[in-house]
Amino acid sequence: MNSVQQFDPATDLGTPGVLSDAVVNVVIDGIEIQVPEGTSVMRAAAIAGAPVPKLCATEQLEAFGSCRLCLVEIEGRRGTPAACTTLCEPGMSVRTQSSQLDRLRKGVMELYISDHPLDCLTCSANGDCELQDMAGVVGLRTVRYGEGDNHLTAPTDASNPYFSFDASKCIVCSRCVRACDEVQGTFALTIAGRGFDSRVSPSEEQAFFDSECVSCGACVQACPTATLQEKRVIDVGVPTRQVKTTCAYCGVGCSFVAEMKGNEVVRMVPDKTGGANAGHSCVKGRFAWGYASHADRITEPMIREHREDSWQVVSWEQAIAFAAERFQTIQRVHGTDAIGGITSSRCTNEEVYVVQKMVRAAFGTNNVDTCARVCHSPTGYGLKQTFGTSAGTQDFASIDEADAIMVIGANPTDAHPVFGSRMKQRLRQGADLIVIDPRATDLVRSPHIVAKHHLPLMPGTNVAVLNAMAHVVVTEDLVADAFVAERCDATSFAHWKAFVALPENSPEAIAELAGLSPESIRHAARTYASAHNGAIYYGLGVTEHSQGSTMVMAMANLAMATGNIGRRGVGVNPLRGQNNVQGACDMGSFPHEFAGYRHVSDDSVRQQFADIWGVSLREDPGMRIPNMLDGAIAGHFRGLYVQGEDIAQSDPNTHHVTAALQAMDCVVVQDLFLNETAKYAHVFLPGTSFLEKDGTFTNAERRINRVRPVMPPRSGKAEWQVTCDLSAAMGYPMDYPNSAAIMDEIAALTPTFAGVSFSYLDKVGSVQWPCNDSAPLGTPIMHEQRFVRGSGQFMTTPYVPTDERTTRKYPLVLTTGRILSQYNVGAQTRRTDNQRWHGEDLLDIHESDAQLRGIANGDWIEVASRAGTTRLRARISSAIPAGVVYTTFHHPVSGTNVITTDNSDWATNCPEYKVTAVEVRPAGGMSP
Amino acid sequence: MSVWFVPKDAAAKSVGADQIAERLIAQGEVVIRTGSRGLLWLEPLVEWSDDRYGDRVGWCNVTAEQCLDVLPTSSDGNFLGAVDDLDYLARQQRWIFERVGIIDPLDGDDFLYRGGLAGLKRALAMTPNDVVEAIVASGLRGRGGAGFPAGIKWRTVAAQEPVAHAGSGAGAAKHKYICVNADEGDSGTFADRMLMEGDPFCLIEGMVIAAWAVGADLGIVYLRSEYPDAIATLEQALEQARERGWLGANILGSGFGFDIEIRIGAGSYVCGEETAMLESIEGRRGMVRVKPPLPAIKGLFGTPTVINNVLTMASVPSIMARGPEAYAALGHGRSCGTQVFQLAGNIARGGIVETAFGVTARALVHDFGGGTRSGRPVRAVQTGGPLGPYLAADELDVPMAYEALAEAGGMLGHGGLVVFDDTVDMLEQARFAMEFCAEESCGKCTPCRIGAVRGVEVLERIAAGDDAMQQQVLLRDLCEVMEMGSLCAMGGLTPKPVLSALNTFSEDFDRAGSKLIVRSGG
Amino acid sequence: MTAATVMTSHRLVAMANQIANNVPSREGVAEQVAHHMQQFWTPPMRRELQLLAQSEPELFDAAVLDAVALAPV
Amino acid sequence: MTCTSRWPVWDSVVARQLVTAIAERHAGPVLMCLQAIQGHFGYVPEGATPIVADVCNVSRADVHGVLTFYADLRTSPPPPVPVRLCAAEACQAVGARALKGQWQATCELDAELAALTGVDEPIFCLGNCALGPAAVVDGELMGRVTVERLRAAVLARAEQDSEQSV
Repeated sequence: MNSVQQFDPATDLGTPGVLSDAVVNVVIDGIEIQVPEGTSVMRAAAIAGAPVPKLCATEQLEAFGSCRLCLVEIEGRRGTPAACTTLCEPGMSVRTQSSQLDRLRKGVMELYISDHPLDCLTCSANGDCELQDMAGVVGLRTVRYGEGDNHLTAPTDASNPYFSFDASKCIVCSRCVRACDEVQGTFALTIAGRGFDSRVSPSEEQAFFDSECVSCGACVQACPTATLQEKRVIDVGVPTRQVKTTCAYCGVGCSFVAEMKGNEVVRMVPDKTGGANAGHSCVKGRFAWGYASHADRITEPMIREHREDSWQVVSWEQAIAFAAERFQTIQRVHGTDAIGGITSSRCTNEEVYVVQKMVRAAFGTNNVDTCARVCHSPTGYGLKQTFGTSAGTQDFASIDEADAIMVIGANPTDAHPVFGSRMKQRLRQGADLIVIDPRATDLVRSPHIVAKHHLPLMPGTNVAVLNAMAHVVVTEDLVADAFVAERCDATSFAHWKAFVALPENSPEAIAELAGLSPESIRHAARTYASAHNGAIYYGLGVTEHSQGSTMVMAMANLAMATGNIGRRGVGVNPLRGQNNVQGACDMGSFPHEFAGYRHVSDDSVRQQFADIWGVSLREDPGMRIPNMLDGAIAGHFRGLYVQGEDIAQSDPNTHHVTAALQAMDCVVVQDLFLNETAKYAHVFLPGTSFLEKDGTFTNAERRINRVRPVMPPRSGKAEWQVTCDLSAAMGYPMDYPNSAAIMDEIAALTPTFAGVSFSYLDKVGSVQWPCNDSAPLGTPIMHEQRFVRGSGQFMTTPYVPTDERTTRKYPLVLTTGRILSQYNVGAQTRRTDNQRWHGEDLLDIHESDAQLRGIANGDWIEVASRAGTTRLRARISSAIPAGVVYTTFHHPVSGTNVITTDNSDWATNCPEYKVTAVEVRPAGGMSP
Repeated sequence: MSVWFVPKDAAAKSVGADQIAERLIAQGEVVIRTGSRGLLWLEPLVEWSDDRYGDRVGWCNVTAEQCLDVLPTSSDGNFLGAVDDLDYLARQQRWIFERVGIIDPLDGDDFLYRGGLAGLKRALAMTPNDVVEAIVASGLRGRGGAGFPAGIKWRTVAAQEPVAHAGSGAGAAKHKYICVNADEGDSGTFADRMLMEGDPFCLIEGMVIAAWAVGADLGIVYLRSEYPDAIATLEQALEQARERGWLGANILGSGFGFDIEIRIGAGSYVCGEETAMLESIEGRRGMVRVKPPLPAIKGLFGTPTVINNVLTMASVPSIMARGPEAYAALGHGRSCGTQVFQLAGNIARGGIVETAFGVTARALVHDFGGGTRSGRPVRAVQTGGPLGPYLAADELDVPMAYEALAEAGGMLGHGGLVVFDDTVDMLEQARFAMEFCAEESCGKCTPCRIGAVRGVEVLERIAAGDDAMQQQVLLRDLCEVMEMGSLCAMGGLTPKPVLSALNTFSEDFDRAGSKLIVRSGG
Repeated sequence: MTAATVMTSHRLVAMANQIANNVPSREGVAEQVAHHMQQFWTPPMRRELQLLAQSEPELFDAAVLDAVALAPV
Repeated sequence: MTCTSRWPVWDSVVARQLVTAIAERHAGPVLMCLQAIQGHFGYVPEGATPIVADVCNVSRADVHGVLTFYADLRTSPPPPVPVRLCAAEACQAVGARALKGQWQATCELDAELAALTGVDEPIFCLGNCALGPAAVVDGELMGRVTVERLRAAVLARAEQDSEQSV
């Protein structure tokens, strides 16, 4: 582990790198150097080893030219231009040091220090302050100005739970403002006033907490002084060592540097070399990691005979033996297939791999499923059918070249904020945006972003709308004929074309059903189809429907028909909800597939696994989660190992789930906290937080990132070790010296992972699968030359409405989503100060629907569906159409899943979370 | 039919021109409101002719009382005789201001009668490229202060393809812009204002020619809010120009389309700097942009943009009408053509003097200007606005031209000269220069943002006699940092008045401490 | 059959009918349904469906009945 | 003498109409919107920023940055008859500093006058540099200003206002 790198000018080259084929030769302090055309003198000088002093410049932001420390002399030019804003020109000869430059830089620094507290020794940034460093670099020794106007008494704003803003230390370099604008894209900060009165202002000079700030931390990251600083650093002091690791929240998979003091995390700093995030972060990854040391953490194994009993703390050995004995008993009495396991998308690839291996090899059944069942299983199904691979086609960076971006059923600025920011950057450059979503999400209209088309369709009509768009493409001659002819299967295309061309698939035919105007569908289709590069990004608003798999195929069809596959700027891309959804699926967590999406019935594949695992394996698919739950209620499924997942809260129709759990003889829960599912458990095995894990996560762009332990497991055992112990106790030992060895086994058994190992990842940082002999550096873009399945397969996509219908009794459609500050069922984020932004789930309701029911903003209301009833407070919102209500599901008390139904995707059983017919009425007596 | 001509120029109004016009109208007289002749010390200067286009005689410093019952007559003490024959006017070479003060600024027929649109018609008969080359050949340089050759700038813009507004999606309209900088913020300058109030069609004509030459479709005049009369006049002129087909989709039947809108400033001197002006037009804080990219390549809303000052643009019609060679033949060295000098401050005969470059400052201050208004000796003349240096009374033989003046340590700026008599305290003027910079700094770069405030403090210490010599050293160091280190001319040129005061009028600094300076402004 | 098994059995019926309704092509629906169940259903689920198809055919989409006949367990 | 404000009271609906009309027609409309609001209401009230931000699709911070940058834009109601004296060099050369001192002294002695005119905010150059000292009284430019002329102009304007408001 390295010691913390305090600010080192050489590591930040000052201005962003430039991609250019043309190169320019310049001479800097006598050193000849070649740089890409468009490179700044500052960057060239840093590369040449002659770094120029700087304060307002950082390679994360466009050159700004305000601090004037980076002045240089250029032969044949008058004056002393700023190195950051001057571009290298052929033959240019630059001097970075001279007595004049010394004088000027010292003079500039003297001005800075004349309005800065002289408290370096007691300053929280002592040793980590660019101003301090630069004062040293320019050799400032005295400040001659004496007492004068200053900002030394400017107040500190400590309103944000995670960082404070000490205005007295601000040097008005605007790095925070620019980071908020350029990187995050929220525009929450500005400089207010002008001249000497210039000051950083969150919104209208409000406290940070009350402003438009979304706490992404970009401003804190950008600040060169102690002005914007993590409260942890102020409290604890500067860190002493650092470990690079990967965030465990959403599917973006941001790389972070955990900055440590001993075994205590001081702060998490986004890693600018991170392949997914390039130095950016959001409020969750950057700040909301305190749950890992929350008092609610359970760190000792516990068992109980009956779920009515109280928990009994036991040793690891006792807990493992107890669980193994129960599982074995069940299998003896009820058969091999009476138990199963669920893997978690929150765990590492290695942890997931050993769980599915335990189920298949030790339990002897294929009853293993993963929580991706309830989110992105249709993605796996749909993309495999059409393209041949159960994964998104692009890397995140690809969006930089998209010209039309179609976002369907996703809310990236809340759910995938770091990618959302990158998308916004591209949109601000002028890409067209199409949003297909019942709600007017942030992307539809937010500062400096406006969707060209927003199709606020009725929940449940996705397939109809996509078919109508396809109808426009084929009937208005927008098909990319050459691409289709060269790359796709002709027969399936012909079938598909004939199908979507049918009059019943025209925009006019489905407009009323979808609640859209035919023109809006036509315009959107034209924008997407006629863009040079059209890219589709989608989320759970696509998959969590009874036609989720059909919709995934419909999008794939549209992309193929318009030639938007196989290069940068295009593609069909799922935004994965959890950090390792992709990985959990890759690792063979599905009951019908081994790692690498190979069917269990494939004899040769099964044989490979059987050989290496040393057991015979079952050739028939096992049970999916809903089948297991149904089986439990039916009485033939009686034991479940649940890895890091809270199915009692996150799966639909809570009554059904809890009844199933209640019916089982042995429920083993491995988690950080005593969650809702643990209420029904007999064995609780303490899990590890991401800060304790050693392994890999695979993000939504197939990027395999290293997760490195920054501290020892609080439970004393790595999670994969616990699984191995249970497996051994069940009679199938798995001996791995470390988790690297697990990855080695994965690589040996999974062609797409063949080139992956911890040592390789440590060398290259991260890699996108497939990574093997034919793609040793990984595969940012898939299907470049040919589709993985050969030729692209068009699938006809009949629109079959859901059984969940609105009626007079249940006239409204409830749909659900996420908010920025909370994550999923909130188990982590609710145990942090993120609670302050979103302390309760609210039901958004359109004004007309509210009026009709006598509901006012903030009223307690009752939401009833065919499955159940819950209570929430109402918020009148114009972001949703009439007839639709919306809520988040971050708080268990809201019981959102009490009201969601058993309906699910026809192909994968992914639950239909996004469509529930409900009625809403004022809840008398519950008002606060 | 006899006609009275009463100026509607803001300066003339500020000393009562409106009341005179009201009186004359009340007495049933025909009154035509014109711009000002530019002989401002004579305002209100009222003229009369027996015909709208006839020769005019005038009366100076007319009061409303003078017109109360009897009309002014040639026997009145303030009778001037034939106005055109006045020495002050007769010695000028009016190209830009040829119609100002003579025509009704909002009467298009007047404009046409006096030669309006001749330049545009000529230009439209030429290829755009030939128009650009004509401007290059004329030697016309930017009148905003920097003196960059206008034709070269136009050439750059002409070579660009039109571009959609930055951030707009596929299919957005593509543009090039003509931006006119009418943010005339320098103290001692008022020529832009008088041109816009006195002959707004001239500016419009110049912009249309520029648009034709470079292929622009939209024009913007960024006009300071301190000039409400100019705003109103130009707005009406634009309206009329559209009605007459001088603007719009098909200008003079040529098929060429161009239109102009006005954007009004909001009280920021820095917005006179071209990139800060672009930011302000785009509705943002008027912060200076870094260059490159040059506005000619990536200017307003990211499109190729010609930015010229009002006087630059208003020079164009007469250059096209009278020929670039004739224009280039005027002037001094590389300073071609005429400049509209503005005599201001403590001066006996303040006003507009348009003449070829090369006239000396002395000729302007003494021959035209008649020395100080107070009658006391001239002590200092500030050229080039608040960022320009102070010349001493014995430094005025310098020819007024870009290079010659710069060599002498002066600055042409926007052509204004502000005269001070011997009661001026040059230490206080130096302090004010810093104070002005502190007031108007956009705050982006450190030397200007902090340096100006420190400059005020250092000068106050010098004035108070605190450690005066050390503070003078510090002041010089600070001036070097501001001059060499600032992002734009605001901070970069503020040392000019300060150091010229310190160097040329050191006695005011050396006797500092003997009296306390009262701060002006708040 | 217990109430619980009736409920889960009915769910199997619903799932099978839903698959028949949603498989991509309207031609060869039974084959597609059979293939799908082969790929994703456990043998006991398929067996149970078979029993149900015999005992309560009226609950089923015709294509499902064909599929069951096509793919004996 | 009472002087009723001639500015309408704040009305967010009117404000939204004003700025919507601008935003629909002009690129980069934020500054124009703020100017329009001030033109209508006399100043930019607190509630204006969110409206401008929303209509122009920028952040409130963006609007606030603009609002606080420009000296013209004010966030409190103007005095009934604002007086601004030119503080730039050309007017300094003809006694602007002394005039300012005299004017302040006059206002200190005359509470009514002070209430009418508010505090003088310096303005740099009114383009009347040959006829200084210059001042602007409620938008009307004056040249060769003296304290007496200023005072008379202020009172005349106040008189006019009170007549109009009756």
